[in-house]
Amino acid sequence: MDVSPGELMVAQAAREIADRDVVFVGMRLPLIAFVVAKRTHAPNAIGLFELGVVRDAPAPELLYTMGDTPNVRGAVWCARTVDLMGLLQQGAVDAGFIGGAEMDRHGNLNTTAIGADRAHPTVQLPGSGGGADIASLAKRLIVIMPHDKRRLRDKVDFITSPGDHVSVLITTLGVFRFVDGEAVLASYHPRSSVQVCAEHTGWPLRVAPNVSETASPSSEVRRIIRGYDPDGFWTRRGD
Amino acid sequence: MDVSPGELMVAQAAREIADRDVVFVGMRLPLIAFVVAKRTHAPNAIGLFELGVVRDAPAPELLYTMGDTPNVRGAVWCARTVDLMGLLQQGAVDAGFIGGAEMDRHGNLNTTAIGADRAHPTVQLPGSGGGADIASLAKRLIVIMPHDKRRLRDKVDFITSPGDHVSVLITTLGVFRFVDGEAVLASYHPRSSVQVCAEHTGWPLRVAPNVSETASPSSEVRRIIRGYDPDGFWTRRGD
Amino acid sequence: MTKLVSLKEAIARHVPDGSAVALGCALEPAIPFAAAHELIRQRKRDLRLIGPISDIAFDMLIGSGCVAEVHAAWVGNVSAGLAHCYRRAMEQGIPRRIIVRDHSNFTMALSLLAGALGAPYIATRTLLRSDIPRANGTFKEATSPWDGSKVLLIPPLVPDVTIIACQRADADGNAHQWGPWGVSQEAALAAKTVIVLADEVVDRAVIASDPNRTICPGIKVAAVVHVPGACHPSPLQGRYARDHEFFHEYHRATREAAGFERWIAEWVTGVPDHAAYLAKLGPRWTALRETGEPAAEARF
Amino acid sequence: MTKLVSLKEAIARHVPDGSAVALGCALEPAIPFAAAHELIRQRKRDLRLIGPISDIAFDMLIGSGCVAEVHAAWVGNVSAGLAHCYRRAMEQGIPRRIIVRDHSNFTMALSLLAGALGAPYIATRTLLRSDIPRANGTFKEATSPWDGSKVLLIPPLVPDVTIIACQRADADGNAHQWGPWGVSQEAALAAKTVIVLADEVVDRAVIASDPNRTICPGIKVAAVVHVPGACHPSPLQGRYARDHEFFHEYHRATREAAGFERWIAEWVTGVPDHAAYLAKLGPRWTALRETGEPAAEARF
Repeated sequence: MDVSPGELMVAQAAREIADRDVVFVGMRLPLIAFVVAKRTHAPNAIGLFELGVVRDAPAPELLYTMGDTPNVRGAVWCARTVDLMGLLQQGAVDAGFIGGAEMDRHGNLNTTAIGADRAHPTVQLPGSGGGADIASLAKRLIVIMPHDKRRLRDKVDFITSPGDHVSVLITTLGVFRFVDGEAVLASYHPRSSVQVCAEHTGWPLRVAPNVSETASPSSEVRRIIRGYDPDGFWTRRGD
Repeated sequence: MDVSPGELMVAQAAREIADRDVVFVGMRLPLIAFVVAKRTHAPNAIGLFELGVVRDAPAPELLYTMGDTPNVRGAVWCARTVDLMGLLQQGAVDAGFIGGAEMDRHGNLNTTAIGADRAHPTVQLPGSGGGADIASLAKRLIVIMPHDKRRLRDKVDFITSPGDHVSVLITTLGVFRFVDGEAVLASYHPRSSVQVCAEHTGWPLRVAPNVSETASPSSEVRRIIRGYDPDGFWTRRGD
Repeated sequence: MTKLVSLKEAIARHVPDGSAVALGCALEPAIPFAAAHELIRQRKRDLRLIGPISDIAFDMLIGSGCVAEVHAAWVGNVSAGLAHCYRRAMEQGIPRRIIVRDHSNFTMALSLLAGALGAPYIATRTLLRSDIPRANGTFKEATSPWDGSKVLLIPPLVPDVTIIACQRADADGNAHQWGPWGVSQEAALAAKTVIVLADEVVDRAVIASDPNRTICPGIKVAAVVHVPGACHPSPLQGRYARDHEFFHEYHRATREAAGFERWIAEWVTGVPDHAAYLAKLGPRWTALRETGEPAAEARF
Repeated sequence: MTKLVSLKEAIARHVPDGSAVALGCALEPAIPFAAAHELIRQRKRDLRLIGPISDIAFDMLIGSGCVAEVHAAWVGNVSAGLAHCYRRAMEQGIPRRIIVRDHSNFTMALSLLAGALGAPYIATRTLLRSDIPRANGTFKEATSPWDGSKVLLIPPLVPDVTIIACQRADADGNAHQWGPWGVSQEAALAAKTVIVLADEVVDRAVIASDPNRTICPGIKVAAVVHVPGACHPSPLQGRYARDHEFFHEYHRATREAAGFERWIAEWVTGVPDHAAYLAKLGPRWTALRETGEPAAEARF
């Protein structure tokens, strides 16, 4: 079974969306997770895009950014950023997706800069976008990022997005849940293992008693993913 | 020459609008003053209506409220109240019109309630609307009201709209300018006089050294007023 | 899942006694009078009304004894003058005493905006020398930490339910409104729930063809009611004009409490629903219909 | 009085060196790249850029040495990854050091909203546990006088000039924009002045036929420029799609400073104006054109 890490992450992310959830979608993999969830177990989920788009049905074609014209055509609301952020601050948003360059064991994410001095960074990252708002204000936060010792660090240089509301971290190797504010490995992906996850994690790994292999996407889910991203632009990147 | 007090007040109010002014128009007589100004000396004035309408040309027919459908048709901007109030708070509004039930000699207006106890008023008035905002935030305030001893009072029971920015008070009997924050009679209308104004003013009248008779509206202005309000709904009320 | 219900059902289910109800938030136009009438028919009590101007809608509700509290910038009859029921309530406690939270239009807009933003408060410089803040009682004076100047802090207003009237909505509650919005969008987004009165119920595809016209998304909406002519005697852009004379008749008829009761018995409690109200208006209603001018094409 | 001028004139007259310039405020779509290019051609210096996302527009301006300061939530290449010029400037001071005022999208929106409202500040609960407030340096922590909770106060951002791109505008600057607005309206209303790049210049009557589409009123606008295709490679709803590959090519070409210089020489300083740029794109540009689907009729 040829499933890419991107596809595994998308399938797991889709499971995190409940039916009727109001979700801040974000770009890249989460976008496809929203498509999968809508077409399988969460037909009534609503997607919010922070530039001001609200959709009750995913755009029919692959998006490269949330502002692509097909994401606006057929939206039920075309609003202002502040309207959607207002709903978020009210507590009306169930879940939000974000990515990160680095994360600590408490779920704090850095997408701003690597290095101790913000004015003279070693690596300048793009920044928060709406990530820090979603992390601060959504009921639960779903984080997707590559699994790498230099990314899952004991301490991050800059807290862009605080980890308080992180409910799950989905990596290229496994899935973490947060117990008492700390990341605990809940499952490892096929071809990964607890051992592999431990080797690539920058903090002493905590493992759930019932740790197991991450469920592989069903053939239906794989079909949806590949139908939506046929060239694997987002789901087979860097494979 | 048969000119009603309403027509005199409208003509005087129109003179207070300079070309290119951005004006919070308000209802009743100011609405017609805006029409007169636009069609005579201030063709580039812009009218803001607090429910969210911006017009560079007056509505072609008589309005009873600013929300009448002809006031929206042909507007250049249909916005939200908060957008226009925001421009006002920025200092982007040159002038605004308001009416009042009572005013003191410092230009403070009461449109809320008569009586010492707000919870048990002698006379409940409708309230501020946007008047208190216009009074607080417009560069200059143009007030139009009936001239009456019980209305031009030494002290008002409730300051709805503070008088700091009042530039002119136009009454049924005369025109006051504000000198060092105090009302000074600048002109008396035809058929009125300094004496008549003094008798109907609730504070000791101050009179400008160069007090004179208010200029009567030209025949052109009279024609515009009567063309716009042919039945005199606003301009010949209570005559 | 359709949210389409009758007006009777929507009001019965979503507006319990004591609710904080925002309505008339577009100021003079698009006032959902049909909903105000249904609140009166169902003898709702202790409502806390929220709205900047409301024309005579609040006056009717006050006169009918439905209201405990009013948050408003202005309560009256825009083209005719004072609001007689509001006066009787405030001056004489007839039919009951009400509490008034005075606002200006800007503080009303900022309160609802703070609610829509989920913001703890918004600072403003309006009303600093007005007595309104004292009468309102919910604002706080403060000092700007930037320049030490005096500011007024406006806390959020969160209606239990906002009732809006619009030209068209789909069965999910995605609502298109055009013409001036006043504070309608803030009131809808700030509210715990929204009732939409749609002049026309349309397919979702009509809404999705022009998502910029959506004033309120379905996720906020509990009930969608198909009520043609819901705003009479106020206007609805492109659909019907204001019935000025109706406002003036109301003004003359309601000077005394007995006259108000006769008026309500004739126009509200004496008719079973809004369709019957429009039928009673007869040709007078038909004469108000407008078709407007088409908006220039926009393609998505 | 017409405000119609050429892009060259608009930028020369209304964007002096050192200006605080907001652009790209609809986030990914409707970014006025034509204006960014003209700023580069005119070798503007010490600009203070304001915008939430900006895709590669800010990166180009930074790489060209036009920028002293950036107020942004995100600076990168949305579909391709990091922004190389921004990295070089921050990491190595090439071509110059810049000051960054970090924001989130919400604080950017609130800053511009406070500017649009003329509000002294707006309180929020976002970012309370983030390092962004410290890095931004303009917010203040405070305690809510209602419940004693910690809040963040966001002061207004007032751009000297906001540049917006839209589908159509009249010669007075009344501008219709449809599709997502992001923070464009707040940025326009907050600004001291606005430059409008219109895909189409239309008669005032077209604007007035649908005043709800107006994103920015003429009273705020200093210059209206007719620039078809002004947003390429970003999209403009109903007019043209995003040129994804162009963003990816830019990403690959600008990894090194020398590559960036070649790219700018080819696509910006090497073409006299935006019409020449579109001509250089040739059939690639034509292939992006979209006509979209018509919005359902609305009548006023």
